[in-house]
Amino acid sequence: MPLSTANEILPAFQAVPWVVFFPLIGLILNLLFGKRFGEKFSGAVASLATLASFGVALSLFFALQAHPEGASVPFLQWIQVGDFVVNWAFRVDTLSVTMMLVVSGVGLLIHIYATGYMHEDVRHNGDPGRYRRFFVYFNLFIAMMMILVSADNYLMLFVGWEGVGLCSYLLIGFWFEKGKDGIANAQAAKKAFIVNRVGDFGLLIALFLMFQHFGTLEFAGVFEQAPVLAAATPGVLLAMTLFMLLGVTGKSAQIPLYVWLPDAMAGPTPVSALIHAATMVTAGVYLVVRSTPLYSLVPEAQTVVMWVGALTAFFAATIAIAQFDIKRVLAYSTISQLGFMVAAAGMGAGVAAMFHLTTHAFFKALLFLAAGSVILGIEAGHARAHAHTDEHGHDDFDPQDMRNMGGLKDRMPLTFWVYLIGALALSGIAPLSGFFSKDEILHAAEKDHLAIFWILLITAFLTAFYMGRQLVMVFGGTVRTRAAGAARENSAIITLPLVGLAILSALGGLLNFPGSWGLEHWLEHTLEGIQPSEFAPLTALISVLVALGGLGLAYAIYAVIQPLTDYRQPDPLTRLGVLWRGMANKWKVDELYHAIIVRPYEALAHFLASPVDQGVIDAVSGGLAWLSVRAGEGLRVVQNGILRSYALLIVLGVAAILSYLIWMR
Amino acid sequence: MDYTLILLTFSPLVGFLVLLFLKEEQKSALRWVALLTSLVTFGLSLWALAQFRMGEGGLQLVFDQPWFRLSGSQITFAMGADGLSMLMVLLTTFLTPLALLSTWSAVQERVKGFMMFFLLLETGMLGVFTAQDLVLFYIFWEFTLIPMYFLIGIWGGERRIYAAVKFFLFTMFGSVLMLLAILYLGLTSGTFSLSELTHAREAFAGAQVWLWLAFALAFAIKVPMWPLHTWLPDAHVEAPTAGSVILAGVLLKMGSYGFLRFNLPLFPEATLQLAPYMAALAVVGILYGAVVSFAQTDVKKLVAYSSVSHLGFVMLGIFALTAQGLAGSILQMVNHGLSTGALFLLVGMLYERRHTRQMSAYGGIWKVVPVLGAVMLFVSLSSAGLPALNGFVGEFTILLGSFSSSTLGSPWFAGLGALGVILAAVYLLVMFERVFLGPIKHAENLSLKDMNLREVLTLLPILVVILWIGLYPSFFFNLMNPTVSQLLATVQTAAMAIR
Amino acid sequence: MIIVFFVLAFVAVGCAISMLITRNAIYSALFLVLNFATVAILYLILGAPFIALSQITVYAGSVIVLFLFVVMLLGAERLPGGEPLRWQRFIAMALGLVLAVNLGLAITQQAGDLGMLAAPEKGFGAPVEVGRVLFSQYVLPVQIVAFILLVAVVGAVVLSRSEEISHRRELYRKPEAKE
Amino acid sequence: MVPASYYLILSVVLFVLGALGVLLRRNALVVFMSLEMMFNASNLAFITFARMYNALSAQVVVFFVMTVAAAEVAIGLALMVEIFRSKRSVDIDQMNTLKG
Repeated sequence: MPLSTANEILPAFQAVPWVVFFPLIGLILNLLFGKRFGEKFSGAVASLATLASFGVALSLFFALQAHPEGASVPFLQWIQVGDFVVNWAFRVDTLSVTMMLVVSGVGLLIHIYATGYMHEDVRHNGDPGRYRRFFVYFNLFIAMMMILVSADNYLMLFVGWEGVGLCSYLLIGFWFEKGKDGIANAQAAKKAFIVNRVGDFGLLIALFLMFQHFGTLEFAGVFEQAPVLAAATPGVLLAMTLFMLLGVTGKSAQIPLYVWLPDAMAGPTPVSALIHAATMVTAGVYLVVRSTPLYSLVPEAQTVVMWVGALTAFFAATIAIAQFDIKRVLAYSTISQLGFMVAAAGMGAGVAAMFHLTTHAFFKALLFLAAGSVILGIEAGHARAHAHTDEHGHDDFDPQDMRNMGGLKDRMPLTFWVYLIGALALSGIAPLSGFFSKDEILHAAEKDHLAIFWILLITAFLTAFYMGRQLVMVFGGTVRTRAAGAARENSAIITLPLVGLAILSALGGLLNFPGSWGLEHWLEHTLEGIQPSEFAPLTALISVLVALGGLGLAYAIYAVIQPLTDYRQPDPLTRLGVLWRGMANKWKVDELYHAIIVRPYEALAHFLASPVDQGVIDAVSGGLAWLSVRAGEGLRVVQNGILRSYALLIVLGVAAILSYLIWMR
Repeated sequence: MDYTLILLTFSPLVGFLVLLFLKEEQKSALRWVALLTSLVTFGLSLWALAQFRMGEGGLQLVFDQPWFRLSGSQITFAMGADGLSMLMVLLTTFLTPLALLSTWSAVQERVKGFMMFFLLLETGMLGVFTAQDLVLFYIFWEFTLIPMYFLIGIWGGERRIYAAVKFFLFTMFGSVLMLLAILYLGLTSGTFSLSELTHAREAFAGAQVWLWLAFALAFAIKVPMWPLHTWLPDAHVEAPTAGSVILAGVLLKMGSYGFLRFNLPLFPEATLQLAPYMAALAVVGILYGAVVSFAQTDVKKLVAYSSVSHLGFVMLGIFALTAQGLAGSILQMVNHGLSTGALFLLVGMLYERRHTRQMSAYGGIWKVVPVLGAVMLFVSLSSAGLPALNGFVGEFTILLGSFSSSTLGSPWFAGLGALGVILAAVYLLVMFERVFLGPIKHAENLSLKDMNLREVLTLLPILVVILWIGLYPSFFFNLMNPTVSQLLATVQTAAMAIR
Repeated sequence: MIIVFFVLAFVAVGCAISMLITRNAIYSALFLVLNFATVAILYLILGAPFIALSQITVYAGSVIVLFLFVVMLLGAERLPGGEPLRWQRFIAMALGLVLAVNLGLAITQQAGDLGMLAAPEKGFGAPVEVGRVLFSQYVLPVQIVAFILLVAVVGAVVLSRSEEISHRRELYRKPEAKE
Repeated sequence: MVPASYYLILSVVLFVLGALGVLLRRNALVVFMSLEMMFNASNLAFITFARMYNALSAQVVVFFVMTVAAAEVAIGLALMVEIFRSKRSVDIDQMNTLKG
């Protein structure tokens, strides 16, 4: 991997720190003046900051056209102790700039959307003062994500890695006093952070191993020395990559650490779209792709990565089928799609993974934002419907429950159409973007890993099925609640970004269109030795047929065989019995973790705190104190207070010493 | 002869003398005099820093006068500072004014005594960090005990007497053995001067392990290392806020400082021999402190146990005996002083508002006190080791250093220690959730006041330094790197010679 | 000469024993005066006229007078009740015996022959000589002792003004600590 | 011509008698007197040594002892008066407030 030295960096590349600084400036402006100048200012500053960041990314993109080998841009010395040196240095290459473009591009659209969405949301939740805070967090997220993707070494990547985790924590718990019992949101946030920390632990260990064996954490240095290590002690490299995988499973919500992502939907919808669908959760995929030089040296690790991804994809898809919360379906779908990407990265198909990452960012952001639009519509409808009928309404009305919807196609047409585009793209229907990217992954699997291919194919079927189910339940059929009946289309500030994302979702396939392979040639400069992609018409045909089958089956069940007419009506799939209950209860994984990790830990903590710490350890010192008190009590008899006795003892002592001196010497 | 350090160390006593002539009733005058004195001391420490030559590892600003003789052994009045001392001095002078500022509303009774003890304490602490003679060190070491004893015992909470006596006895117990070791060293070598003793190590090489243990016991109690930590929660919970800040921020560092200053250079062979055991205890401390913190219901106790965990990191780094481990430890000493000091300040602010430290009495108050909540979150995250804040830099370098340490010989120490990073997030976030997140459960919390200007001023400097260390720790590393490499060279050459 | 010594020694020891035994404090004081006087004569014989005279004036003169004053002032000639520590008597006497025997043995056996004490040289121990030593070699201790005496005077005065002391004590009593 | 050891033995006897007085008597004032006698005994030894070695310093020491003893008596008696005021007795056995 060619690395320019410091003195010959292109001026255009020198601008790279600004992808981080612009959001930071926006954040500081909002912190200082946001309260004074109000909502419009906050939203505008945050969006403009992201736009500026996007602009810098674009300029880097164009600069890279001429010099695709990229550069490492040092900025500041960070830590230097002994032989350990880490700098704040930025990496400009095709891979990092791709990520920057995705993050700032999608981020920009979501920022714009959020200016409208949060306006409603803060009023709906009764604290308009938090509008500014939202955009502070959002800009912080963009900054951290930029640090992550622009890092030149693993430690700086780790900074961004944990930084986005922090933003995720803050934004999931944005309405920290809301949720079930008022605490559910806060708990979801905490869960996300802690589960991510478990993953980060793995990444940390991987970093330690790297430093131990390579003496550096810089990408270039690590990748350069990796083959030597692989030849000498492949076990170490295996451990390193597997520990890194633990980090990936945390951030990218893979088995076994995926449990935080569904709960993370407690955050406002733009958060779900930006952080928990489009960008942050793909950081793990980015890490694996970035570390391809390491993974390609240990096939065992690749196998593990692949299987983790494939199993997660399948497992999450089964759960998605049985969810009623519109955002939860999308959350499990996200986990599943991340599984696709991780599997692709594990197979060494880095381009396919990045391709799917990009298209997924488009269509999943679109789906989430559209879902947000639906939720806003239902909320507004609920308010409208109950304003002039009865004042109180039923308080447990859930605007995110798909059973409460239905027939929104006519009431929110624009949202419907963009949602349809997103859903079809996700299902992999040609010629939308998802088709191309998913097809590449399937094709890569078909070549070498047939088992994986079948799992992913089944998953693709399930994906199409649950998206079809969702489309029918939300937009099709009959109106099941008054709220749904009173829903209206949202304002332009909310729908415009949807249209933008819909266009991207539809045309995203052009990025790596078969034949031109734009993305592949672009990433070639960074990822060495990638196998040339090829378009396999048969695989494509199979996958489209499978997707159509899934959609068709969903339509058949939910629209034709047993159309939903009432929100109390059970799901037709309940007839599956145990299987349904398992899927609906998320296979009880949360409960399992609670029983085998959380509970024992709490018990251990209380055991150590009370019987052990206060009882045993403190008792030792307490016992010593007790002994000396006892001894004192025994000896106090001597201190009878009578002066003459003391004098007697003194004389006794004198006599004894004298006798010793005179007789014994 | 350089008088800078003398001036610095004893400058709080000037304020002490002024306080003597003020009346108990002149509360604000008493407070201002104490605060200004500590600020002057801080200024003097900056002046010392300005004279300090960064690139050198040895002692600077040395003041060395023969003092008196004890059975033919020379005791010198020797003071000096290297990178390590300098950092600790700066930490002390930095935290003291902030701690004093926090007492503005918290201490209303016997203000005069409080301020006087506080200034005495500062002199004691500065003396500990600059003394370069064993006897002088011991005098300052014991000297810090007395003001702290009274600070806890007079201005403390309900069980203050118990806590103060426990604090005193625990520390005293260790110090007595240290005194024996100091006497042995001095009387066998004919000098108590640290630098001369370091050069004349052969004289007591035979008794190294025992001497090492005697010193280590005193320091380990002070740190405190598991299982000698039980005085700490009591002392912290009962101490007044400012006392807790100084106790956690500086007094605990005297323990780890002692290891670095005495155990390592004086007994390098014994250090090498015993390092794995100490590291094992440190790891137990990291995990144990974190787990026990989680079970606490009292915020202050939680923070106190978290100190056990954090100081475990420091000890692990020291006994890794690598450049990264040592430098990380020193930085982590500073970090812990800042983060935990700030946490105690915040807990003190909560306590002033609600007069309880039970987490169950709070809940959801971020809505009421947004600034306090944000600062608390910031400091908690720094304590939990979030990258780009100070805690991460320290913990990461420590773990990095101990992971590949040849002295420890196994990555397990660091591997298990790294689990502490997860557990720290667990207990701190649980604490934050119980106190600040969720719905408001108690009506009296609805009228809590947010931080006022004085409180913001108390914490702002700490927050700035937290961010500074997190983003650009080079200044701190550059300050200590020469000292660290010198220390490391001492240990390594001694080890070579013995082998 | 030796006869004079034995007579004086006999009187001194007799007075000491009498002081011990008599139950009246006044008698004790008087026996003590006698004892001091005999010892003063011994000092004279030993060539210490200055000390002998000091002994008479300081001890027999003022100290014992002070004792007598106090005894009479307090009316503490006799104490009511018997000896509560009867067992201590025997131990004390035994110990006394042990001490005496030990010291006596040390002087007679172990120190060897200490020789005879002849009549002193002329002028030895004269006030002039003592004064010269006192104010040249020991001038600093003299100052210190003078200071001690001053302190004693002040102390005695302060101690006797008891009302005022208790008043000030009230003033200094610290308020109870909070909580 | 008297052997030096005779004086010393006399000094020992007086000293031991003084000590016995301290141990046996309950009257605090008599205890005090016994103390004075012990001083006196040791002074005698000093004077004897002064004579033996022709050393005036020993006499000077005796002078100091006497001075300090005088000071001590002044303070001691003042204390005694003070104690008597609160205790209404000079019985040394009743001054046992410091009982452990």
